[in-house]
Amino acid sequence: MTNQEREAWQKMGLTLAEYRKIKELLGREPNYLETGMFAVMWSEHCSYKHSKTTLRLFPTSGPRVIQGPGENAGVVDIGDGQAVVFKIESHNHPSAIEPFQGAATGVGGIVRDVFAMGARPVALLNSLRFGNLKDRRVKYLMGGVVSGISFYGNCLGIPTVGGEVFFDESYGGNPLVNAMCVGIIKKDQVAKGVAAGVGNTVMVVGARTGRDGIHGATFASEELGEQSEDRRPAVQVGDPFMEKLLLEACLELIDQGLIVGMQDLGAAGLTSSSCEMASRAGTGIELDVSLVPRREEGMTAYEVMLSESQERMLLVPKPGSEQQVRDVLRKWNLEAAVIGKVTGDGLMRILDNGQVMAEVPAKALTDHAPVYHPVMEEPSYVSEALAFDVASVPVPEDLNQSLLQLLASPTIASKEWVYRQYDYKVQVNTVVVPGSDAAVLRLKGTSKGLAVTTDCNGRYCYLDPYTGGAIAVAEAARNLVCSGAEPLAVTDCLNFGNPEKPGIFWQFRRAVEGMSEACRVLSTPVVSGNVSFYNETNGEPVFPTPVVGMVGLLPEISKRCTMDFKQAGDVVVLLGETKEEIGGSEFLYALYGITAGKPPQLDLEREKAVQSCCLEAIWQGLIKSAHDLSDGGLAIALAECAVAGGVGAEINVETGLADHMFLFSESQSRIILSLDSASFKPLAELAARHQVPCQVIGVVGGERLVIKAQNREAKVLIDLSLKEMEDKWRGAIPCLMA
Amino acid sequence: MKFGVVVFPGSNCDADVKHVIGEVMGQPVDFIWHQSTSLQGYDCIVLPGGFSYGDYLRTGAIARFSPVMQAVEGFAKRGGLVLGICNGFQILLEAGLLPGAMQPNHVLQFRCMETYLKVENNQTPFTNACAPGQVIKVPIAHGAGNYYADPATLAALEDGQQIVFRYCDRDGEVTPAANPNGSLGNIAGIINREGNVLGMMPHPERCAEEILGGIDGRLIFSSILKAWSGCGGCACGKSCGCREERSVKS
Amino acid sequence: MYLAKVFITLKPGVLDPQGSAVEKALQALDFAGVQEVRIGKYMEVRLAASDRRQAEADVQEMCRRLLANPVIENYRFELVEVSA
Amino acid sequence: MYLAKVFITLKPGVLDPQGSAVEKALQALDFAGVQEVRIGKYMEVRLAASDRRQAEADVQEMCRRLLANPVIENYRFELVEVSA
Ligand SMILES: Nc1ncnc2c1ncn2[C@@H]1O[C@H](COP(=O)(O)OP(=O)(O)O)[C@@H](O)[C@H]1O
Ligand SMILES: [Mg+2]
Repeated sequence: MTNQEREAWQKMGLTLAEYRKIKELLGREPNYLETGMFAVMWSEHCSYKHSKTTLRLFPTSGPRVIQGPGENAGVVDIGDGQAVVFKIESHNHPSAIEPFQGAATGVGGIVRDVFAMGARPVALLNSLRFGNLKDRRVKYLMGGVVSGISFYGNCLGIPTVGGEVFFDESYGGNPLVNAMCVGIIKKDQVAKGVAAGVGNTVMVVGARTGRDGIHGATFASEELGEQSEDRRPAVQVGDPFMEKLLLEACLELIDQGLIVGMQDLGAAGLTSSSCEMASRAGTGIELDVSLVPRREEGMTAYEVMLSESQERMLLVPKPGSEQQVRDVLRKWNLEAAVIGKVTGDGLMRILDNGQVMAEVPAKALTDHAPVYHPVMEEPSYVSEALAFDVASVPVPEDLNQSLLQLLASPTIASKEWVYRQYDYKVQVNTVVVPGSDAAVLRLKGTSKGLAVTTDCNGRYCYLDPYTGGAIAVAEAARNLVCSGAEPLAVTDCLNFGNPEKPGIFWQFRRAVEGMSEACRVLSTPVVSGNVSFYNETNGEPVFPTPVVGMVGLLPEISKRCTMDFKQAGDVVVLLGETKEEIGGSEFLYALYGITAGKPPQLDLEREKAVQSCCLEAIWQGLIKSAHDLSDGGLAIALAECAVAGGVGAEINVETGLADHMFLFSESQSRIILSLDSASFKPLAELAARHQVPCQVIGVVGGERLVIKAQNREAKVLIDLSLKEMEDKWRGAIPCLMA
Repeated sequence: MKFGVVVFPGSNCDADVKHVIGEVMGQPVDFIWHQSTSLQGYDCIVLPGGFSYGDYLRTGAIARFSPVMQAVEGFAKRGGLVLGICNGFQILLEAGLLPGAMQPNHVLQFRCMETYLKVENNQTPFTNACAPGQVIKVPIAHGAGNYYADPATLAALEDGQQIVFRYCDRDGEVTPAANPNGSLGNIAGIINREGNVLGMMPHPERCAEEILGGIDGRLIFSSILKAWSGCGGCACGKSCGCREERSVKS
Repeated sequence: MYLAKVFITLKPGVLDPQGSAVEKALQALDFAGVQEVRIGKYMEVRLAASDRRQAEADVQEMCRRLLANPVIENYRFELVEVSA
Repeated sequence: MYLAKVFITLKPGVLDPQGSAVEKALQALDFAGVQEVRIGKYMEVRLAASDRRQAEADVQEMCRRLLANPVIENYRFELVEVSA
């Protein structure tokens, strides 16, 4: 091996063992382009080499699942001949470098995954993590990310209806930007990313190919001097207008039945889309890079194959329909080029003006990628953090002040600053707009609705990844249930540090185990997802953050429920029970800067019972408002119900817990309901049947939130006006971002 | 009454408008592709919201050169009713069918929110179902709704009662705090002098059904129907309150 | 081949919210000397034309019809000959 | 008092969707000679500074820290002295 060759594969990120394996698979040395193709396909991002075996733990099937993991997006049956298609994906690293374009192209990528399945995208969500908003750079990142999402999603005309934003120093240098897209499709029109039918043509459509995003850190070679590095922007710029045209054109192609297979060009561009399509179909593809429309002159085969230019799709049209495909694309002012054909030899054969530049088995790039079983070990911080004695935390003297402080904590504060920049009403389906537990969309032409949410508490996962992972699933499901939806299925985005570190891999494995168990018990299989590793700054990892995106179905949208208190005189009921669980809470973090203690525990059977009880009660029409308890516990949830409804409440409870425990404990499996007092009896019966604690804790009314507790003596813990609470809660983020 | 909803590349409220006119108002309605050159047979043309041509350069700047816009101009000249919503309003400005120009919101951010509008002129074919000074709740969603016109143009708009909607608070007070985008004089919608071309930034099609939280937007569509039926198939006409001297549809 | 460098600026008197925001941001970054910022567009248009006169006429027309909005913007341009 | 004329342009190779859209629009308007359009920003910054050197250093710093996005944009500027 010459030094120069070693340089190439090493700089492309392959290990010696991997390079040897390539030689073995090919029975010869790979050439330069082939090495590049292996390097991107065997990268963590494309091959899932460190996560594959762990991901097998997820339950992925169920009576409604039409398509589980392995395609561009998951597909779930929602009846009446319709299916819902969804997936979540990360764009963390690009967003850390260029927040606006990074986030924008993240939206573009996930939307393409959904319409590649033939589905019309009907909703977007985004799950975001940033550091401390007092930091200039963090502010810049958040501003850029939000406006990038707004720019791209709004232009496409897909409502951005939900998501979450969580703040912690661990995300300071490495924000998390996860975008989720939900689409609707006729069940019998699901498209697949397959290059089937030997002899069929292969077309690339949409944007021209430029030197965007060719792995910046790859290498210099004879063909690529310093000058070309210059010409090679690592940051991709998104063109949402082009994407909108592409979306409409692709859906029209599917509608007209012109397509055998379709796949977006995402990470690793033409290389990954072509070999994945061939590999899924058990075929090969021969393509000539000289036929690919270019944006720039003098591009090499390597550059064309690895370019990550956005807004492109790869199509295999039905034989003889090439002209019709061209016509549809022309209607939308888009280019389409035949670049090759499907072959029966299972090989990826890349030509440049007829000359063979690369020839490798498609499956060598995909199925034969290495699989690693990383070492795992519980990190030393865990036992120390879990041993933290929460009793050592002083009880705040002024609980009103504590509540106001929590309301102003960015993780809890209103996210209106974010979502008022998103068009969440386009398509006229958004029945419950951002701000409630889950967004609800109507399905036009039916009486049904969809509820969507994303959730994850990275702090819990840091302290106890198994429980944290399970809670992420449980909380997402609880959010859907509170809106009146039956949870259907999950898409997940697993954001972790470097998996080659045993401590990180332990976090990863434990989190997936916890999520899997929760998915099993709650009957919400995983149908799609994404893994993002190496989220670290100077060796410091982000909190383990397995984001759960979940979709639920409302059989009768008229029975939907929201979190806001509706009417004075209604009784306030707590489902579930409050325990001494303040470890890992927002209370400890926001008031004392403490990230320690045992996070709340999760009894999945209890969780399931609480959810079933709540959902039945909603469907029976007993409930006027429902809100799940999460960050900040009971007091925060009550404040949110009151502020949202513009009406106060008086709460009066007997409890054996310390005041701050009672108010701010984050015990799981709890929901606050409000209902007409006449409905309480049937609710109590339901709860008894489900063996769920169900207790009247107060009455809706007035313009204040008053919380009284009776333990040894009767005392008023909280007495605040709605206005005071609302000002803090609404004003916090705008003030920090100003 | 037959409606046409123009589809430009990048329009994204076209289907919403069609849904409301067809399903909610129960009227015949077609999409009209931006390449069309004839609007024969239509009684009202809607330019919907969205990001025509990506709104690159300036909002509406490229769309106004679409072949259909010549037809829209002719249609308007003959007295046909033209309603531009959001991006449609921006296109009408760029095309010179309405005076003034749109700039980015003064907050320099997109704004999606509910707004209250004061109906300043209910004597138009688009507002005749509203009471004088009525306050209606209609959502906005735009990044460039900051209306500008030079002082002379503005004075002429005021004089001609061409300012149809202004942003106001819940009680109908037109205040700076109620202005979501920096628009001159809180202007949310204007009409041409002839009274048959209306541009508005808020989206009436997004609040025409109870399930979406409000039905004030229906007033705009029912006004159009009233205007049309009130004068026997002619879009001008005395009964709808628009100007008498207006040229009659040929 | 010609390269037209086109400058689009807001007319005097038309408010420039973006310019004001940048102005404030610069002042906040301790550029105390900053008095005013106005933001316009700068475009580079490469075009083939039979001669300079034709190129000039073309660019003039482009500005008038599309590149600038006469209600709020002014334009000017410079033309240089470049190799194709 | 100085007036800085600042030009912000996209780095070569960086996609310019806006420029391409305008390019196509111009071609459709029968400006057949148009080959390429790239769109950037043009800013005029008025600033007080003790002398030219200082003004230049200030503007340089403004571009670096705020006016341009170094990941995708280049900048250059011209400085002229103007009366206050
Ligand atoms: N954490 C996960 N859970 C379940 N499925 C996953 C997960 N990560 C990835 N997948 C599945 O693996 C496949 C490949 O993922 P990815 O490379 O992100 O897709 P794409 O190439 O469409 O961007 C997809 O079908 C995806 O749904
Ligand atoms: Mg994909």
